[in-house]
Amino acid sequence: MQLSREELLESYRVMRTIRDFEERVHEEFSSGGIPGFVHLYSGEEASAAGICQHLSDKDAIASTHRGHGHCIAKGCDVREMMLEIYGRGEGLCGGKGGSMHIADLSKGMMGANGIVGGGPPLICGAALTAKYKKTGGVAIAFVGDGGSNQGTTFESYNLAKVWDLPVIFVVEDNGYAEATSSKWSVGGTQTDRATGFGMPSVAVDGHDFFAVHDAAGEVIERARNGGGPSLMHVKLNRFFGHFEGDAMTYRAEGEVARLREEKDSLKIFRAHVTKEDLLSNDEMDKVDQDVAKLIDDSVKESEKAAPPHFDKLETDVYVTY
Amino acid sequence: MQLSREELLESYRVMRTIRDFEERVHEEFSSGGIPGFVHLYSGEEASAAGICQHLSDKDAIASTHRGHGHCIAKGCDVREMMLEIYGRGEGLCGGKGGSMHIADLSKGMMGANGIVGGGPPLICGAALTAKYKKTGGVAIAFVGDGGSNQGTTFESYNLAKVWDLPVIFVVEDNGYAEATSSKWSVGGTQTDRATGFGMPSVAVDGHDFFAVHDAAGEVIERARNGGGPSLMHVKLNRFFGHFEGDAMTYRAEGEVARLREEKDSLKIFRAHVTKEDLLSNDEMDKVDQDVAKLIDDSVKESEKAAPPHFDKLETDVYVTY
Amino acid sequence: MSKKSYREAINEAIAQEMRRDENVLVWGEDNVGGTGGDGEQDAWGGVLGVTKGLYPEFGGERVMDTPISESAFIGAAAGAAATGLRPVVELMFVDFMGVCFDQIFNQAAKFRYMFGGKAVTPMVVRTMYGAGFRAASQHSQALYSVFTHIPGLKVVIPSSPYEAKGLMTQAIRDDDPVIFFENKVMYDEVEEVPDDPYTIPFGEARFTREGDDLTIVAIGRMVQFANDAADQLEKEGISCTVLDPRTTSPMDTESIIESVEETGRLVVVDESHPRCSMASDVSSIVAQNAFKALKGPIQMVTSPHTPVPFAPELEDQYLPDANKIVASAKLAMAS
Amino acid sequence: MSKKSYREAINEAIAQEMRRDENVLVWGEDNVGGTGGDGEQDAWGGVLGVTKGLYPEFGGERVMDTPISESAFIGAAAGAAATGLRPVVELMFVDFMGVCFDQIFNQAAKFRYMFGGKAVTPMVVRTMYGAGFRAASQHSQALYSVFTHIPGLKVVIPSSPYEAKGLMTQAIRDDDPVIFFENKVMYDEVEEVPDDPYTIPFGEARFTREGDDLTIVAIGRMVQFANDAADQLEKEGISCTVLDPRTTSPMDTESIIESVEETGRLVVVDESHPRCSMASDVSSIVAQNAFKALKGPIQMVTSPHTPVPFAPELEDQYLPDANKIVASAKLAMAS
Ligand SMILES: Cc1ncc(C[n+]2csc(CCOP(=O)(O)OP(=O)(O)O)c2C)c(N)n1
Ligand SMILES: Cc1ncc(C[n+]2csc(CCOP(=O)(O)OP(=O)(O)O)c2C)c(N)n1
Ligand SMILES: [Mg+2]
Ligand SMILES: [Mg+2]
Repeated sequence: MQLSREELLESYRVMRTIRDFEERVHEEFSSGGIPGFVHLYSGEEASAAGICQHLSDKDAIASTHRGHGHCIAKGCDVREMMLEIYGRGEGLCGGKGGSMHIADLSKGMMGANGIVGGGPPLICGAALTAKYKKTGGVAIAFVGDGGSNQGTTFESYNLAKVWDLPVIFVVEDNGYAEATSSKWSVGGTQTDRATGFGMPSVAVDGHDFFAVHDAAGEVIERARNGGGPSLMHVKLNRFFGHFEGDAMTYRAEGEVARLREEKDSLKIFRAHVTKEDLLSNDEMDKVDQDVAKLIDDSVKESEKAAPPHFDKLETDVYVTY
Repeated sequence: MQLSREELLESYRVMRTIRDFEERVHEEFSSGGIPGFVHLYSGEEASAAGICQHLSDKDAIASTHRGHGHCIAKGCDVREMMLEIYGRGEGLCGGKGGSMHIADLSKGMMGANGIVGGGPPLICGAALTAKYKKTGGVAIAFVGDGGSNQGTTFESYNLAKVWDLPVIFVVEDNGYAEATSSKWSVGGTQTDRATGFGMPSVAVDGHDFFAVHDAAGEVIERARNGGGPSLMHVKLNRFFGHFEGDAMTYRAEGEVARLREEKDSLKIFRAHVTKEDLLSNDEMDKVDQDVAKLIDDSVKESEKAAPPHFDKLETDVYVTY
Repeated sequence: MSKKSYREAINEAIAQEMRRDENVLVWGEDNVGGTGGDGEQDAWGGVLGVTKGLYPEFGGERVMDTPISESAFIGAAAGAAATGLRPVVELMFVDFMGVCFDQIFNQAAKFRYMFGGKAVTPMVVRTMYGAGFRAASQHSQALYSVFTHIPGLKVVIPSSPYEAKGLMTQAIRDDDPVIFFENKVMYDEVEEVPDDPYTIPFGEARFTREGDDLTIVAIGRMVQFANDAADQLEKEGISCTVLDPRTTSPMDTESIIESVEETGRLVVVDESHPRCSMASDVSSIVAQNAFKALKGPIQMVTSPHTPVPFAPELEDQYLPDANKIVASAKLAMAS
Repeated sequence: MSKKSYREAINEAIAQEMRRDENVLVWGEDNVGGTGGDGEQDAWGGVLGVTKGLYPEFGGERVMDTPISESAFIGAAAGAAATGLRPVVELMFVDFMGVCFDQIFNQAAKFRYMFGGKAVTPMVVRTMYGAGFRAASQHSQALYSVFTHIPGLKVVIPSSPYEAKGLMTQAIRDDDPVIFFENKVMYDEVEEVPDDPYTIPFGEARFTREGDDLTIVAIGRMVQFANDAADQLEKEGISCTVLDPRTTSPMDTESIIESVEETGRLVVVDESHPRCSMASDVSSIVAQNAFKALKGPIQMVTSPHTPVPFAPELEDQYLPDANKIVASAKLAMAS
C-alpha cells in the first residue's frame, strides 16, 4: 500500500510521539512525579502506528494495560493523556482512570484495560455494532503474548469467526508476559491458533512500520469487505521493564541495549524513508522538535494541574441512580 | 491393540450397562420418578467404554453434565449411581449431588460437572498430581462440542502443553450443544485447534468401539510415557434430547430413528465381534440379561429408598469449621 | 390487560422494546435455538423458552445464538452497548457467572467511572436464579447479593409477572448495565398484566401488604412466601407490612426505613446464603438508620450457609418458606 | 523472634510448610518469574516478591510459573488438591477473580458437599486486595465479601505480619479451600514474628484494644486505623474494644456478640463497597443476636458505592481512615 508523503509524515509523528511520551513518562515516574502502575510501549511503536494508520474514528480498538501507544495512534489527545496519567481533573478520564484505563470513545478508543484478555470480548461487541449498523467500521483488539493465553481471548476468536465479525486480533508478542518468556508460555504458535479457529492470519516483524502497515492493510480490508476476522502475530520488543520499577533481571545481559541499537522502529523507519527518498531528515527533525515541545508542555502543565475536585469521588458511577 | 476375550466382554458389559441405564432413566424420568436436570449418554457408549478400557483407578477422568456413561465406564457403582439420581441418602453422593454431580474420587472419577468447561482445569491438576507423585497415571477431560468453545477449555489445552502434563482432552462431538449445531458453533476444527496449541490430535468415529479404543490407546500411552497432552475428536450422536424433556424439534425429521438404526455402537460392536469370531452372541446375551437385572434392581431399590436424613442438609460443607 | 405468565411478561417486554427501538438486540445460548442445524429454527427460545418467538419476528440480525463462550458474548454486549446498541443478553443461569464475571463487574460496570463519565453502557443481562428446581448446587444459586455489592451495576429482581414486564421495559430503556434476575421456578405463574408497554421505576419499593406491627422485607420469589406468612400472621392478630424492594441496586432504603419507623420490627427474607447477603444488607441499613424505632432484634430468614442440595427433601428444607417466616416474625414480636 | 515484614512472614510460612510437607506446591504468574527466558530465574517471586526464594530452594517441580490462564491454573489447584497435593496458588489481584471464579466457587468450594462429604480439597488461594496503591479501579478492590458469601470457602484476612504467618501456616495445613487475602499496601510493614512455625486457628477473633464504651470490628488493614482511632478516642474519654475477626469465614461471631453485649455500641470498619459487605454482615449479626445490649445505632465505616478512583487525592478520600472511624464512633456514642 502506497502512503502519501503527508501520511508518512503523520505516521512518523505518531511513532515519535509515542516514543517521546513513553521515555518522558519513564523519567517522570522515576523521579516520583507519576503515581501508579505504568506500563510503557517504547519499542513497540510500529505496531500501533502501522495498524491505526488504516483506521478512522468509526473504527474501534480495544487496548491493554500497555495502552499509551494505542491511544496516541488512535488519536487521543496527548495533553489530556498526560494529565490523566498524572491523575489530574482535566485528564482524559477526569483523573479517575489513570494509565491503565485511558479511553476516548469518541475516537473509537475503547480503553486500555487492567485485565489481561479484557479487550477481545468488548471488541466483538464493537464489531457487531459496526456490522449491524453497516458503518463499514472494523474493530481491533490488541493483546499481548501473555494475553493470548487468556480464555476470554480464545472465546473471542471463536465468537468473531462464528458471528463473522469485522474483527482483527493483534497479538503483540514482545517476548514476555511480565517476567515469563513467551517462548515457554505459549503452546503452539499464534498463527496456528488462528487456523484452529478457522481464521486467516499473518506473522509480521513489528519493528518494521511498513511490514506492519502492509499486513494490517490486507486483514483490515478483508474485514471491511465482510471477509470476517483475522489474526496478526506482531513480533516486537519492549525497551523498558514490564512496568515502571521492574529491574528486568529476567532479561539477558545487554538485551535492551542491543534492541535499542538494532530493533528501534524509529531508526528503521527513518533509514527506510530516507533511503527510498520518501521523506527527508529535515522534515522528520521538525516533527521531532514539535513532538518534544508537545510532550514537554504536557508534562509541565500536568505537574501544575489540579487534582479532581473532591466532590467528584462519587459521581460518574451511573447515568441515573 | 489386541483385547482378550474377557476384556472384550467387559467392554461390552460397560456399553450395555450405559445403554440400559440411560434408557431406563429416560423411562423413569418420563413417568415422573426422577427429579432434576438429566442428560443422557445413550448413543455415545463407545467413547466412554473405548477410552476408559485403558484406565485404572490411578487414572483420573473429569466428566460433564452428561456424565452417567463416564461414571459407569470408570467403575462407579451402578446401584449407588441410580440411588443418587433418585436423590436418595444411600446414593453415591448421599443424594446431595444428583445426576450432574456424580463423583467417586476413589475410582478416579472426579465428577460430572454442571459447568460446561468445568472439567479441563481440574484434570490438569489431577495430571500434575500424577506427574509429581510419579504414579504413572494419566488424566482425561471429557468435553462436548459446546464445551470446546469455553475459555476454560482452551486455557487448559495450553496449560497442559506448557506444563507438559499427562492429559488427554476428549471432545465428544455429538453435533449439538443443547439445540445449537456444532457445524455452526465451532470455528475451525477440533484437531486444528489442538495443533494451534502444539498438541497432537486424532479424529475418530465415536460409534466404533474399536476405533476409539485404538486411538485412545495411542494417546494414553504417549501421555503415560511422558509425551505430554493430546486431543481426541470423537464424533458421535446422542439418541435422546439435550436433557430429559427436550422435544428435539431442532433435529431433522427422523434423525434419531436413523441414528438408532445405523449408528448404534452396541449393534456395531456386536456385528464386529461376531463376524471376527471374538465373542459369541450367547455370551453377550448373557451380559444383556445380567445388566437388565442389575438396572431393574437398582431402580426398584431406588424407588423405595429413603431420602437423606434431614439433618444432613448442613453437613459436608467443610472438613472443619 | 390479560393473564400472562412471568415468562410471557418478560418476552412481551422485550418484543415491545425491540419494536420500539431497532438498537435492541438479543443474544445468548439457544436464545434462538437451532442455529446451524437441519431442524426447526427458534426451536428453543432459550433453555426455558423465554425468548421464543423473537427470532421469527425480528430475524437473525437481531436475535442470535452464541457458542458456549459467556465471557465473549457477554463482553460483546458491553462492547456493543458502549458503541450504540442496547443488547439484552442472557447468562443462562447466574451460577455461570464464574466464567464471565470480569466482563460484567470490571468492564461494563466500571466503564463510566473509569472513563470519567463519558461512557454509556445500556445493556441488560438476563439471568435465572433460585432453588426449588431440583437442579442442585451449580444451577440453583441466588447470587444477586454479589452483583448488588458491585458499584456500577443495577440489580433487578421481579417478584411477579406484572413486575417482570414493567421492570424489564425499564431495564431495556435504562442507560446503565442492568442485571435482571428471573426466578426459574416462577415462569409459569400468571397474573393480569397490561398489554401495552409500561415501566416500573428502579429504586421504588412496592408494598404488597400494609400493617402496623412488623415489616417484612422480601426479595424476588420470597415476596409470595412473605405474603402468605403475613396472611397467616394476620389471623393470629399480627399485622404486617410486606415490602418488595424490586431492585436491590438502587434500593429504596427510604421506604424500608420509614416502614420500620412505623412498625418497629423487621424480618428480612432472602433466599440466598446468609453471609454478606441482601438479608445482611437490609438489616444493617435498618440497624444504622432506624435503630431508635426498633423494638426488638432484626430477624433474617435465609437459606443456610450450604450449597444447594439435590435431594428434593433437602432442597425443600433449604429454602425459606412461609412457616419459617411466621416463626421469625413471632420471634421478632416476642422481644 | 525477629522483625519480619508482612511479605517475609508470608514467605516464611510457605517455605516452612514446604519443608514440612512435600505435597505443598506453589504456582502462579511469575511466582518464579523468568521461566523460559535467558536471564535470572526467580527474577520476580511474584509481582510484589512474596514467593521469592522458594524456587531456588524447592526447585521447578514444586514452584512453578504459569501462563496467564487463571481458570486453568486455579482449577488445576482444585484438581490437584482433590487428588492429594496441597497447592498454594496465586490469584495475583483479587480483582482478577472474574476470569476464574467458577473454579473457586462452583468447583473447589462445592466438591465436598456435592460429592456427599467424600472430597477433601486442601488448597490455598493467595490474593492481593485493597486500595491505596494508586492502582485504580481494576487493581484495588477488596472483594472478600463476595468470597465470604460462598459456602465451602474459608476466608482469611491477616492484619499484621504476625497474623499473616500464623494464619498462612494454618491455611496450608487446613483441609478446606482457603482464600488468603493479602493487603498489598502492607507488605513492607514489620513487627516481631516468631521464627518457628505456629498456627493461628480460624474463627478466633483477636482483641487489639479492650474497652468498655464501644466495640470496633475492623477487617484486615482497617485494624490499624481502628487502633489509631481507639487511641484517639481514649484521650477523649471514650474507651474502645477493637476486634479483628482474622477470618471472615468461619467468623467468631460469639466474640463479636459478647463484646457488644459488654459495650452496647458497635462500629464496623470495612474497606470494601458498602452493599452486601462484611460491614453489613457484622452489623446484621449483631442486630439479630445482641439487639438487647445495643444502646444506639450501629455505625458502618466503608468505602463508598463507587469504583476505586485513580487520582491519589480521590483515593485517599475513598478509604476509611482513623478520622472517619472517630467520627462514626462519636455518632455511635451520641445516641
Ligand atoms: C486477568 C489478569 N491476569 C493477570 C494480570 C496481571 N498482569 C498484568 S500485565 C501482565 C502480563 C501481560 O503480558 P502480555 O499480555 O504479554 O503483555 P505485555 O505486558 O507484554 O505488553 C500480567 C500477568 C492482569 N492484569 N489480568
Ligand atoms: C458455563 C456454562 N454455560 C452454559 C451451560 C448450560 N449448558 C449445559 S449443557 C450445555 C450444552 C453443552 O453442549 P456440549 O458441550 O456439546 O455437550 P452435550 O450436551 O452435547 O453432551 C449448555 C449450554 C452450563 N452448564 N455451563
Ligand atoms: Mg508480552
Ligand atoms: Mg454436544
